[in-house]
Amino acid sequence: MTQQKQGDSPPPTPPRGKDFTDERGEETDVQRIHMNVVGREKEEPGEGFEPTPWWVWTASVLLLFIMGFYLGRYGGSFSAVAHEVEDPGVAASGPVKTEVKGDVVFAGVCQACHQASGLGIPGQYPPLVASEWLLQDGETPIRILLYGLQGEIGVKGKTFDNKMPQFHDKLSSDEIAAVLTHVRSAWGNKGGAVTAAQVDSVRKQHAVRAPWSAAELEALRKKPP
Amino acid sequence: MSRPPAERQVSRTIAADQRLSDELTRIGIDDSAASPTVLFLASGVAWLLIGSLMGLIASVKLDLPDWLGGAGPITFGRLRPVHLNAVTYGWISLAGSGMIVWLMGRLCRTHIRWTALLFLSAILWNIGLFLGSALVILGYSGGMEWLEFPLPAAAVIALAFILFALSMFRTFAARQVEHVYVSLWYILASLTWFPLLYVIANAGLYQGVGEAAMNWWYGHNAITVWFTPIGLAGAYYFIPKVIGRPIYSYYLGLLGFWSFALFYNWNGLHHLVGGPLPTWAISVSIVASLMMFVPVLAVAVNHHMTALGHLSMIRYSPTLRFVVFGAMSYTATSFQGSLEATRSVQEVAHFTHYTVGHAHLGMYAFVTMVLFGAVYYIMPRIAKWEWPYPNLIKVHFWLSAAGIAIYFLSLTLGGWLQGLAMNTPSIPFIDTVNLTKPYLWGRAVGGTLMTIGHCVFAYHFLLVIHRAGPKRFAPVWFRKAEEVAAP
Amino acid sequence: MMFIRSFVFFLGVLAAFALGWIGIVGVPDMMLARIEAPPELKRYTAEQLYGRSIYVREGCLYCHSQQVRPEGFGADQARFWGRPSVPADYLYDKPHLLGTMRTGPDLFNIGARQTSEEWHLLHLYNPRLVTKGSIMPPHPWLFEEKPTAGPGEEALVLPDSLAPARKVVVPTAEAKALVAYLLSLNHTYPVSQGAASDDTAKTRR
Amino acid sequence: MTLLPALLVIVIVAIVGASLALAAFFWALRTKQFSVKQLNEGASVIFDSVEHVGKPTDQLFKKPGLQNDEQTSG
Repeated sequence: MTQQKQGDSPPPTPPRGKDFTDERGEETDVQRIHMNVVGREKEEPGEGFEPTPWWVWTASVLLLFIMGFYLGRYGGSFSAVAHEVEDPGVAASGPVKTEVKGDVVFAGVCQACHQASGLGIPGQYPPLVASEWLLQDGETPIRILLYGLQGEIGVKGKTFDNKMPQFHDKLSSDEIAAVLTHVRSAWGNKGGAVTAAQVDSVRKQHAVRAPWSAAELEALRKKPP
Repeated sequence: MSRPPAERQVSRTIAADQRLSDELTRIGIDDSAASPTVLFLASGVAWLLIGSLMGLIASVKLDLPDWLGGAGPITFGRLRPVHLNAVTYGWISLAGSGMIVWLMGRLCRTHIRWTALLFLSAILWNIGLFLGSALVILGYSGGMEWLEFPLPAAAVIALAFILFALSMFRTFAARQVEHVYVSLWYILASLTWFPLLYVIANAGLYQGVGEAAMNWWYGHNAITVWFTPIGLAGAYYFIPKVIGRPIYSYYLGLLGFWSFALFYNWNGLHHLVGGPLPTWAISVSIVASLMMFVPVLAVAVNHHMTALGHLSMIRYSPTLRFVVFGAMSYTATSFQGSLEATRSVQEVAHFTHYTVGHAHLGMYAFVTMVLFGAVYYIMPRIAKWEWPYPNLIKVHFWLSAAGIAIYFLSLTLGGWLQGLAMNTPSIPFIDTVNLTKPYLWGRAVGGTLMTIGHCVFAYHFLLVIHRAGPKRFAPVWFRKAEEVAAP
Repeated sequence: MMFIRSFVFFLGVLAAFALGWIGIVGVPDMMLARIEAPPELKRYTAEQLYGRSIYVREGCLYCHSQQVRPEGFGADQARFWGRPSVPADYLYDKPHLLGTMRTGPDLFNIGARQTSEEWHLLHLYNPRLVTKGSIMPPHPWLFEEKPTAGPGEEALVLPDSLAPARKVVVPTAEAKALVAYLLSLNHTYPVSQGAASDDTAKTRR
Repeated sequence: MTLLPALLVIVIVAIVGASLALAAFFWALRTKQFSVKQLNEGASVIFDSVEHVGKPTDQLFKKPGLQNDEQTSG
């Protein structure tokens, strides 16, 4: 398959240039026709030295200008700062503060454990649907959300033993109020709305603390301070 | 055309001598390149099969996550990097090297020097790939995309590449033509760039976000300095060569090459748009990405104008069919890539399957298709055996073309919808996963078609190597040297 | 003549490469060399580092990013993924795990968002136990099946359909280390990019 | 790296790079690298007297009866 025909010496350089004759040295019709199409290098420029179309140059130069503006616009001030210039238009009009939506907070924060259905995971995470801890009063769920919950807890006759995280530093009072209002009215739940003012008052009641136990919450609920 | 008969007689004899000499030269050059080229191409095809299989399994695992879910070595997170490395450093690099060896002989009009280095390189390369893949499967990944191979494997591959480059530079230095053809510019540039890039990237110079910047500079520059030049070198040679018409404009070739070298090296950080990096650096990369319109336009116009009026030839030429498909995909993927780098598109497309579709448009529809065309052109000339079943080539082409089309469209549409959903906070995250599921099935279907196409291709390739199958009519350029030399 | 041409060619090619390298890797890296770690950013413990290596080993980065984009660019913050991440947050990271895909959610603050070790273990054992519709691969090889849990070990509480017969599923040290790493991903402390931007602030108009 | 030295480095690199590029460009102009002759030879270096301009070199799907040298250009 691989005969080294040439040995070590490089093969001779063939002179460049084309001829348009066939094996017998005759010009074939086809080739004669092609002389007019491709064999015209003696008379006029053909392939290989077409100048670059004018519009390619125009487009390139135009692009260069636009990119200059882009760098000026988004280049930041050549500092090490990330996210320096995102959208000055938005920044000028101030951050667009939209209404906090309870279902959005739920999807982002709670759904991983309590599930989209609100039913939790049997044996793992207690349900929110018809949960006495959620619906009996407004303050207990605020306490749970703010400072977490640890240890055994009975929900709807079943015992759970897991850890509910703290959110006092991760969610604003607005967000806590919105998500509690959402879960207290979703899936057929009939708890009243929770306001940010309520959340703030519970924040004032307790200093930042370790997670509650079920017994502590029960005691607080029965004996309001 | 009216010359005296005597003069015609003389010129006729000189012309005949010239033809004989030219043909002997060409056959001798092809013969000198034959063994290393076959070795590179055959290993490339083997890695193509391995890589496709890995990709297919990984793709189905996204549809059926519990399928083959019981063992670490075959989990998605290990098969996916092996797929990427096998098809890029395996198939494209090895088959591309095979094409480069053969092109080098042709374009320098001299036989290949230091072929022993090429054999050593191909063997080391395969060892490096095998070692790297095995280590990733066993859990020793380097942890950066495109750079998963741990240091021992990367070192072997770097060494293999340097040996390969040495042989190629030696051949280039011994060239018998004064003019360096445009394909050679790309090849020589990539032979210079890639070893530097690969060594710098694997040297572990950076930490934290500096490393992230290096990672994506590398990730995009591997495409810039190695995979794209392979595809472009092939397209610049095979389109004019198959048609029998010089490339349309050499001015455009120059503009295309130097703007490519200037702008493409600055690409990469647009993979981190919105990320924790100095804003100006990301913007510079976006600008460089958009400036890629210039070289892409130059190449697109050049190839289009060359093929213009001769496109009917794709009916007859398997090579042209694949290479034109590849060249058109290059234009498409580059334009898409430039637009994708901008902030407004990236806000939606980033982090989604859209980018995976884009990557496959570049690496498959462009580079891989050009390489298929190159293999179909090169193999008969060095094996002295025609492809035995032309219909298999058609089957391969349509499987590959339909496969990549389904794959690309599914992921582009699915990824875009995924991005829109992800930017709508009221849609729970899991619903952004759920909505992509039908499109991920589409991806698996496309992948299956491509994989079947590769099996057909590999089988046909084996037949040519073994000179099996029915002997077809032998076109003149497949003659052996002895036949030409005989009166 | 031929030599000069080749020389100019290779010089140009090398210059193009070097400029790109310096421009978008070298200069940013030099600029970031001066940033200091926020005081709340802890170095990884040995166990967390071990967990991090398992995160790399199992290829978590191919589906999960660890970076948060700013307001007005995607909905990262509305999804409670945290404040925008800055270079200082990653000072101790090698290899970096910024990621490019969000087939799964961003994990930059997963340790703050999902604090339950129990949840993470269940999720790793089989993601569909806690997230219906998830396409994340299960990782049963990070767990051991035993007749009974040994001292100090805690078996997973599995539904009957998935629990092996007469055996319990106990997390190995690898699973625990991975969860320890995930729980350490908590970047909720405030940052200013002041250290890096001091000179900028002075020179800015 | 503070802002001003970084800017200085970049400006110097840009000036040196740009002047080198310009020098290379004028050298190429002076040595007639863009001449019609150069470009013509460059574009047709992949052809020789056998596989000459005007001759397609890959027609596998063509019927065997046809002559190899026949043109198929449309």
